[in-house]
Amino acid sequence: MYTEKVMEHFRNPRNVGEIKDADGIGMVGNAKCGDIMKIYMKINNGIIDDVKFQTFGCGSAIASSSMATELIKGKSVDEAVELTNKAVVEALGGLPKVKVHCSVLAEQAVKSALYDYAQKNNLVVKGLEDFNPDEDVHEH
Amino acid sequence: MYTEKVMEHFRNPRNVGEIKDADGIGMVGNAKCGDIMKIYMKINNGIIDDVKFQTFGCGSAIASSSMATELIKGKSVDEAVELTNKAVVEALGGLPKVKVHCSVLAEQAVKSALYDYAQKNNLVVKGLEDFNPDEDVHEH
Amino acid sequence: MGKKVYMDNAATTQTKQEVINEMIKYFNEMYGNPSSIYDLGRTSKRAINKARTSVAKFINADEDEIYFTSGGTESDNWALKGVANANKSKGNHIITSKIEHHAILHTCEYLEKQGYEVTYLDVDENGVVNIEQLKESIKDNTILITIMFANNEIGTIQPIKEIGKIAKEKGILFHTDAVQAVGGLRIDVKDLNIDLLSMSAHKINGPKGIGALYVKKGTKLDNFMHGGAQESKKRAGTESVQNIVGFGKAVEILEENFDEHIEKITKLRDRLIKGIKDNIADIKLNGHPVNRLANNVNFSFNYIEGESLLLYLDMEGISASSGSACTSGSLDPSHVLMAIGLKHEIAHGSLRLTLSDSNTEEEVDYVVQKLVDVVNRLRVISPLKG
Amino acid sequence: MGKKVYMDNAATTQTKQEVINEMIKYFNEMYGNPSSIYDLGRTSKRAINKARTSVAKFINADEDEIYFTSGGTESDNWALKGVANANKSKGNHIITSKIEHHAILHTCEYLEKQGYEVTYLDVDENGVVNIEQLKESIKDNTILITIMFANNEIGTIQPIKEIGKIAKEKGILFHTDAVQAVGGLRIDVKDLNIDLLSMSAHKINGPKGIGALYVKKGTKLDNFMHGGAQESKKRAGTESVQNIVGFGKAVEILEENFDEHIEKITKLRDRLIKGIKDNIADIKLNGHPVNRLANNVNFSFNYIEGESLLLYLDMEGISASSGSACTSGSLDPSHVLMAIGLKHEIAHGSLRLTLSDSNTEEEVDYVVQKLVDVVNRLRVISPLKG
Ligand SMILES: Cc1ncc(COP(=O)(O)O)c(C=O)c1O
Ligand SMILES: Cc1ncc(COP(=O)(O)O)c(C=O)c1O
Repeated sequence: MYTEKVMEHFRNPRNVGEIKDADGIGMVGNAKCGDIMKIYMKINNGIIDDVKFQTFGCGSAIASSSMATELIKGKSVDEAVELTNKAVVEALGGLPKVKVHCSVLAEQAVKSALYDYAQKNNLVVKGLEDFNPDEDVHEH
Repeated sequence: MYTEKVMEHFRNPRNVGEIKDADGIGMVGNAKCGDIMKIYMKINNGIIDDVKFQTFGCGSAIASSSMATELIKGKSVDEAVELTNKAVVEALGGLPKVKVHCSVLAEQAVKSALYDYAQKNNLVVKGLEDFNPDEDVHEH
Repeated sequence: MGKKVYMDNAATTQTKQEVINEMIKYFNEMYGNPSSIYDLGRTSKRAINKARTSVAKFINADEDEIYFTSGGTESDNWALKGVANANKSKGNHIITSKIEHHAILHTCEYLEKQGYEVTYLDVDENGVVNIEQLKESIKDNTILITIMFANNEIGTIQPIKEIGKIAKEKGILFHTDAVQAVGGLRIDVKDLNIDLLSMSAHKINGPKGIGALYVKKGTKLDNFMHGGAQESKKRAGTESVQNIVGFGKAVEILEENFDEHIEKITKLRDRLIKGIKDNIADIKLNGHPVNRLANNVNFSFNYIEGESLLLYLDMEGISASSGSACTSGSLDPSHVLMAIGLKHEIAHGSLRLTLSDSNTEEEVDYVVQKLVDVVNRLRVISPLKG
Repeated sequence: MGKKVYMDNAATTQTKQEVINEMIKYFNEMYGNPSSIYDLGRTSKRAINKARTSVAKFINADEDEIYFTSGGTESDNWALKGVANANKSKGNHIITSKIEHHAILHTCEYLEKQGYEVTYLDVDENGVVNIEQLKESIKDNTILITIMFANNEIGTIQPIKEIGKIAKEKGILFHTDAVQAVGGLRIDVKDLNIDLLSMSAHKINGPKGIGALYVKKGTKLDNFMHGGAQESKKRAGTESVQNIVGFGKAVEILEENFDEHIEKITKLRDRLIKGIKDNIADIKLNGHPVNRLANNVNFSFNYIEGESLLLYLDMEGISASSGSACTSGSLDPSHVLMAIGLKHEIAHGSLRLTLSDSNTEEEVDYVVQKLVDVVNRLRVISPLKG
C-alpha cells in the first residue's frame, strides 16, 4: 500500500512537536474528514530556522507532514512557498491515489503557516497572493 | 441415488428378451420421454408360465421391468393384474421421486400385455375393465 | 520476526487445520460434479448434503431449508432481492436499520432505484434498533423486515426475538443477517420466528467464499442466481464442494464446544476491555455494554486517527480494524459509528479488536501494553490533544 | 477396485496438485482479509492481484478488466443482468442462441419477465449459430448479443470473431460465455472485439466456486452483487482468496504448455472418435466435425438411453455424461441436442466424453472396448432395435 519511504517517515516522523514562540502557525484540514495538520515555524532573516508539526490523521498524513517539514527546513520563505504537493508525493516515492489529498494538505499547511508569518509581519510573500487559509482541500 | 436392489436388477436384469409365440404382448411409454417397455407373456391355463421384457430407458426403467416380470412370473393372470407400481417400488427398496414414473410404466406394461392376451382370447379379466393401453403415464 | 497477534476475527478468521484436512480430499480425489450420476458425482453430492445437515442442525432448521451461496454478501443480496421480486404484488416497502452491513444497505439502495421504498431505522447510543419506530414504520405494503442479528463493528446484539414476533404478528417476512452472530451465540430460527437468515463460513474458521441462506419452507423467494438445477433449482452454479465441506466441518467444530468456546472468548474480551479502560484515558467503549458479541471490543480513543493506530499496531504484530474512513478510502467514517451518535473526530479514532478462541490472556495483555504505547505516541503527534 | 477413467472434464475437472499446493497456505497462514490494511491483509491483496494478472494475460485483457466471481454462473448472470440494467435507456432487446448454457438461458427468461425482449438464434445441424439470422435480428433497441464461445455438450466453436465484428459495427455490447472455451483454445478479447467474457476455474483444473468476468474498460454494467468495496467496488463480498489463488495457478499452468496440452488432447479425442466409429454401428457424432473443442466427443447411439449407458460405464469405472433427460430428472432431453435437430429417441441415447491431458491412449482404448460391450448389452435389452 505505502512505499517504504512513507512507512519510514510514518514510523519515525521528523520534526514532531510545537514551537511555543513560533513566528508562523498554520492549521488546515478538519476532524470531520479525519485529518488536521498544524505547522509551526521559527523564521529568522527570511530563513526557516525551525519547523515542527502536529497531525491528526492517517499514515500518509503523518508521513506527508514529516516530509513537508523536512523539505522546507532551512529553506528561505520564498523557496518554501514553492513547495508543491507533487514534490511531497515524489519525495515520498508516491502515495496511493486515495491518499494524495494528504500531500495537498501538507502543502496547504506550509502555505498557511507562511501566510500567518506574512500577516503578522506585514510582508507580501510572492506566491501567497491568492492563498486562502480557510479553503477546504477535500472535494466532498 | 438408487438402492442396492435397483442396482442389482439393473446390473443383472431378469427375463430379458422376446418370446416369439407370446400369448400377450404389451408395449407402453414413448421414445420422446426416453422410456419404452415391451412385455411378452406365455400363458397356460391362466398361469403366466413365462415372461420376458425389452426396455429402452434409464436405470430405474430397466430395474422396474426386471422386478415387475419377476413379481408376476408363475402367477395367475388374476394375481398379475393386481400388480401395482407401489409393489414394484417396494420390491426395489424404493425409487427416487423423479423415477417413480418408471414403476408406473412397468405396471402399465404388465397390464397392457394381459389386456392383449384377454383381447386375443376373448376373455374378460377382472381389473382390466377400465384399462386403456394407449394412455400416457407421463404428466407433461 | 516478533510476536504476531491476530485480533481481527470479525474481518475474517484462520481456516482451522481440521477444516482443511476435511476439504483436502475434495480437490483431487473426490472431485466429481455433484450433479453427475456416476460414483464420483454421488460422493460429492453426499458430502454437500452432510454439510447441509450440519449447518441446518446448528440453527435448528431443516435440511431442505439451507441453500449454499458464495458468502454472506450473496445471501444478503438473494434474500432482499428475492423477497422483493417475489412479493411485488403484496407491496414494495422494506424496513431495515441504519447500522446494517453494506451488503444490506447497498442492496436496499439498489432496490430503491427499482422503485422499492426503504425505511432505515435509527439505533440508540448502544446501537440497538428502536422497536417503537419499527412498529410505527410498518405499513400495509411492508413486505420485509431485515435487521442484522449482531453488528460487525460494535458487536451489539439486536432484540431479534421481539422483532421476529412483531413480523410474525403482522405477516411480514423477517430476514436477519447473522454473519457475525453465528459464531457468537446460539440461534434457533424456529424459536425466533426467522424466515430468512444469512451466514458466512469465513467468519467461523471456515474457508472464504462460501455461505448459506436459510429459507423457511413456504417462503416466497425468487431465484437470484439463474442457471442449472443445483440446490433444488434455487441456486444455480456448480457447487463449491470443497468449500461447502469446509463450511460444514467448521460448523461441526463450533457446535462441539460451543459453550466452552463462548465462555473462553467472553473472558478474554472482558480482560481486554478492563485492560484498556484501566490504562488509557479519554476513551469510550462503543456498542452495548452487555448485549454484545462475545468476541467484540470497540473503543474510540480521543485525539487520534484509526489508520495510524492500525499501522502502528501492525508494526507490533497486532492485526486489528478501525471504523476510520481512511482505512476504506472514503472520507466519512463508519456509518455505524455515526449512527450511534459519535462525533466525526471520535469516530475516526476508533479501534475494533475481535477475538477468537485461539487468542490467549498473554496476547490480550500484550495488546493492552502496546496499545498504551501507540496511543501515547499518536497523542503526542496530535494537534487536538492539549 | 478396477480401473478408473475420468472422461467428464466438461462437467468438472480434478484440481491439480500444483494448484492445491499454491492454495494451501492461504487457508491458515496467509488468511488475512484483502481489505485489511495490516501486513496479513496486504499479503492477501497481493495474492489476488497476482492471480488477476495471470487471468488477464491469458485472454489479453488488462488487469483492471478482470473481476472475480463465484463461478461461470455468476459471471453469466452478472453480464446479462448488469448490461440489461445499465443500458435500459438504450433499449431492451437481447440476442442469444438456442444452445446456450442454462446460466444464460434461464437468466434470459428472467429478463423476459422483467420486460426485456430476447431473440434466441437457431443453430445448424452442427450447432453453429446462424449469422444471417443474427444480422436480421438486430434492431435499434438491441443492447446485447450473448453467444457462447464453445458449447459444453457438443463442443461446437462459434464464429466469435465474425459476431464480435458485427456487434462492434452496430455499437452493440457483445458477451461470450467462454467457460468451456478457456481451456480449449487461445482467446484474445481485443482481437475478437469481446466486451464481456465469462470464465470458471473448475473447468480448467482449478477449484470449484470461483470464476471471473472480463469487462472491457468503459462498458456500461451495473453491479450484481451489492455490498462492500471489493473488486474496485464492482463485485462485493469477501474475496475467496484461496480459490482465486488456485484459479490463477490453474491458468498459469495452462498457459505454460498450452499448445502441447491442446495437441495432446486433440490426438486423444481423434483416437476416441475413430475407435467408436470403427467399432459401433448406428451412431452419430454430434457437434461440428472440425470446429469443435479439443476435448469434446459426443455421440448418439441409436436404440439405447443415456442414463443406462452412463450407469453401465460407471460400473466399468468410466465417468461420462449424457444429454438424456433421465440424468437431469426432467423429461425432455438436452435443449442443445434438440436444437441441432436430433429426434427425441436419438437425443436420449447420447454420450459425452470429455478429455483432459491426464487421460492416456490406453484409457481411450479401454473406453472404446467397454463402450462396445455396454452398447451391445443395452441394445439387446432394447425393444427399438430389430
Ligand atoms: C454483518 C455482515 N454481513 C455480511 C457480511 C458479508 O459476508 P461475506 O464477506 O461472506 O460476503 C459481513 C462480513 O463481511 C458481515 O460482517
Ligand atoms: C458453457 C457453460 N457456461 C456456464 C457454466 C456454469 O459455470 P459454473 O459451474 O462455474 O457456475 C458451465 C458449466 O457448468 C458451462 O459449461
